[in-house]
Amino acid sequence: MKFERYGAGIAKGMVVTLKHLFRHPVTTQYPEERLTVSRRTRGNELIWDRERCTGCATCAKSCPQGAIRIVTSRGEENDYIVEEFRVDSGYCIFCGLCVESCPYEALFMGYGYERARYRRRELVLNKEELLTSEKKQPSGYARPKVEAALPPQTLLLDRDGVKK
Amino acid sequence: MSLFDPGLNLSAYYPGTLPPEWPGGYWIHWGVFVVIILAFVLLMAMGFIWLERREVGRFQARLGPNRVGPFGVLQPVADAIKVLTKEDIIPAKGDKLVYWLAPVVAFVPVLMVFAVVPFQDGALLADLNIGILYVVAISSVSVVGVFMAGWSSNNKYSLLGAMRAVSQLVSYEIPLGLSILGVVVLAGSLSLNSIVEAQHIPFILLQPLGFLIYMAAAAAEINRTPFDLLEADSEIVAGFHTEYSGMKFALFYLVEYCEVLAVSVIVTTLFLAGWKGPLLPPLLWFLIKVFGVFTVIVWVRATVPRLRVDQVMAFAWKCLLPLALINLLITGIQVLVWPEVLPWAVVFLNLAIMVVLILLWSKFFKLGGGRVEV
Amino acid sequence: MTVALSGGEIAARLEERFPGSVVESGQDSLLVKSESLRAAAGFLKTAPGLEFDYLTAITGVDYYDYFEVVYQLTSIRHNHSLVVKARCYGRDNPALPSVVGLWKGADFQEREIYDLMGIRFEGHPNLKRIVLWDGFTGYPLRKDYL
Amino acid sequence: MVIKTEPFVVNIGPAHPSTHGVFRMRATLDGEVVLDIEPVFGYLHRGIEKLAEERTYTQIIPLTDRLDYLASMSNNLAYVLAVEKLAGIAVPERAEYLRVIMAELQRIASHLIGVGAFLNDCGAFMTPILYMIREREKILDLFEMVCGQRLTYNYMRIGGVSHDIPEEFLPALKKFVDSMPGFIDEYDQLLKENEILLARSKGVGILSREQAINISASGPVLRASGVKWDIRKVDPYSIYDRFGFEVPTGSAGDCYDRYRVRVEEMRQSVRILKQAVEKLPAGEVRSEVSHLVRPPAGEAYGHIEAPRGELGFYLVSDNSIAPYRFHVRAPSLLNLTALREMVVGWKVADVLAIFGSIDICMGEADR
Repeated sequence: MKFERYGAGIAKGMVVTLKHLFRHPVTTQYPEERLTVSRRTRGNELIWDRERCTGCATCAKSCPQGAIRIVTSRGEENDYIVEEFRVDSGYCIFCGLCVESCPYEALFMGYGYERARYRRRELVLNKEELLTSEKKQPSGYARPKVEAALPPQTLLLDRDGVKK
Repeated sequence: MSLFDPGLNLSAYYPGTLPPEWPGGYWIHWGVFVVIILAFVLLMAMGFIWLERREVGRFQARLGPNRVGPFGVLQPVADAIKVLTKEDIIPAKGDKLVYWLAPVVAFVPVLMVFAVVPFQDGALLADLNIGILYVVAISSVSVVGVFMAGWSSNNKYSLLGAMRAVSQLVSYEIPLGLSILGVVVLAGSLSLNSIVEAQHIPFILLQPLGFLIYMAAAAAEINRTPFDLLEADSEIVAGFHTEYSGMKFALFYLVEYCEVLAVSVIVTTLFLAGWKGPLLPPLLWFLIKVFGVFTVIVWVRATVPRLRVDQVMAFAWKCLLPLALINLLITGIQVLVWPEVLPWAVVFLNLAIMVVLILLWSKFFKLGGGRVEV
Repeated sequence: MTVALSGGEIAARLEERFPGSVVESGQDSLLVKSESLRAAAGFLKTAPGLEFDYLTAITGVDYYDYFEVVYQLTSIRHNHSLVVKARCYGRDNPALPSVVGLWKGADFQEREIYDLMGIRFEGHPNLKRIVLWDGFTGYPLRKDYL
Repeated sequence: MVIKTEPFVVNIGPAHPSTHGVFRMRATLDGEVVLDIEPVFGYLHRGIEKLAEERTYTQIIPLTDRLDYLASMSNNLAYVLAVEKLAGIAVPERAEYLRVIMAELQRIASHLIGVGAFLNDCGAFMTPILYMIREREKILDLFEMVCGQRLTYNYMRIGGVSHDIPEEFLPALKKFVDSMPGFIDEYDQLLKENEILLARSKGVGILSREQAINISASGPVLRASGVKWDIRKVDPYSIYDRFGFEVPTGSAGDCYDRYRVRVEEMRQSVRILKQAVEKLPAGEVRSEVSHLVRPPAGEAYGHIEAPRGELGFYLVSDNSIAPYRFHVRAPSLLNLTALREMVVGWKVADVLAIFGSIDICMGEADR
């Protein structure tokens, strides 16, 4: 291999790096600066709607990991009463198949993403923990009505290429 | 009398030792400058660590460290605390004494280089009349430390790194020395202070080829891209200091940046007229130039890939060495034949010679071998 | 479009060359006798008009009674493909001839089938477990492995 | 004087900065020269083929995400194509276009990592890979917008795709497609003609045409050796026969050619994306297929041109809701067959460069 371009190739490359010195960096400084996630984000922790759920267990059947456990009993009007609805988030792979398959739109993916825990047992969510709360918002995954209400996602495409 | 008084020309009095009229004489001068050099080297090394990370960050379209202190300037301090409090591991089958000595052997010579560097006119620890020879001689001791580290770690990657280190550093000593000789011939002195004084125009203009050779050879000496084979992280993990941790690793890390500092300082002194410059005070000029040289080194690091070991060796022996010899020959002829020619004529002549030589070598020089039949 | 060659036609050509080598042939696949697999594969690789120079994939399937190894062959020159199958019986020590000598791409795939299915490929230069460790007992992809 | 030397064995990996995951090469070295190399697999073996036998056809789709985690969309696509072939399911027009858009975006994203990692292995201090990750990030943003995840998309469904695209997707995609060629030019300017890169990669790790075919190499590795073999062209799946694009090939089959082929493929992918965006029809994105697909007994082999090569799924059905046998033809694994032939005789530094130029993903090789 010869050194045949007299260093022109290296010089060209160095011009590119120099150009980047005057471009805006693309880094997001995470804890202070937060980007809006996608409206369909499959975030942590499922959200369960107590009123809509009929206890049919379609979600548990569609889960590839077997992370959802439902125990029901027969109610007075020949319906199911959900006695236990437990999701082990430690096994959850956030594929969203349960939310998609729910025929009554009673299950939502979470919108949040900061749900780290110190112990594995804290990842197991029971009926109360699955309900929506101030900190837990449903995401629009497979739920177009929720999706329409959420803010649009921030894209790197819109932020990049700005001259400093 | 201020320390950095420009009128204080020590070498004029008594080359190689101390000024007789100094209050307290020998020992005070000694003590003051040792403190200054230690402080200068350590502070600058930390500054370089911060600057390199910031600059590389910006070259790569990201921010670089910006958490500790304003603009992250205290990042090296935080790093130092982290590294010093880490567990100090010695490999079970390593050679413990050598393992322990290696960082010291690598670090001390680098520090010693600064003894002869003039921060401004006459402001230096010892104005040796063989200054540049001393620098070349001392700085090559570092490789012994590197080899000791690689050998004593009892790690195959370390050994590979150490073997690369020895072959590469020893080879690049030669073009390095020869490219310095051109400057020495022009200045007519080996003393660094005299070399600076002799630069009415910076020697980079009179010695463009010598400057390029020196930069390439020095980059190899201090294991900088594209010659960072010793610690090529994508090949041999971390080379000779794979096994090092804690304080010993910190020393190696410091050695790396002190070496860069040493090279920046020497380049500034030899080719960029050291502390000379209009308007601003000499010390400031000196620092500006040092940082400028360092930025170029970082810039190269951010851009180019790494050469292979045989290519590095071929580059030293087949490209840099002949070019350095030719450069020395041409400089010698110029000094002997036309000592009085206008400097600007020589500037353009030397630039033309450089371009011709580089073109010639690019045409005929083959970079390293290929596959070995096994 | 890669043409899937008809198993029947190829089977006729194979039968002509190596009588008794084909057990059955279907729409796009043919089943060869395990003893004559090596010869049949060599024929398929070099025979003019066929020239299956590219071995796309090898798979083993466990049918309890027998193991079926499926060779997906492709010819880059003619852009056609063929599925060749071979069966080996017995669960203790099933074996088939290796085709590594013909297609080097079979190397890792045969090792993988040996590793997970337990079929030995005779003539393979380096038949070791590939994804599991050497001391592993059992063959996980078999249907009776739990 | 003769100095007695002996070769020594170095384990490159499984924990090594440039083994792209957990791969181990047991290298026998004579000084810097590689005498022999033995790849050791299995550090990322999760038994996906066995797991798949226990899951319904729909539940396997998230599993395929975890094969080649740098190109999950392509895995999804290959798998659903195989199931559709097995069960004879038709896919709506719009879904086909969406699939092509996603697959091509994924090809660009994957090649960005492949090329960046290769340049990193050649010693470029993180700069090219960081530039390329910046562009990959934009693609991941688009994927996140469509399917809600950035790595394990689980987007394709048997008989279509899971969701239609949101309305802000197309403008963003158009913006990306318009800006991407400029960025590819910039990468080329950065290192394409760099003398050091040329010295490191030209003529290094040559894989001849015959060897490449014989070892079942596929994808850019095969094409760099001069074989014009792209499944999108030779066996068009989905609707690839409707798009105009070139198949870039190399001539020498060295590391540099593999790098160039990948960069050129990115340009071609942008071309396909442009056409697909223009032609994208309206309509349904998913045909009426139950979550519990029950294909007739039989077998099918569906393959696509994934970023790393021919990704094939071999399915055997016994007319139940789960496949009887699920086999992945992993391009990463087969391309690694070439490794030994390519590196013997080269230096240690070249091992990593050649390994990087194959561009593997261990999640797929080990499964």
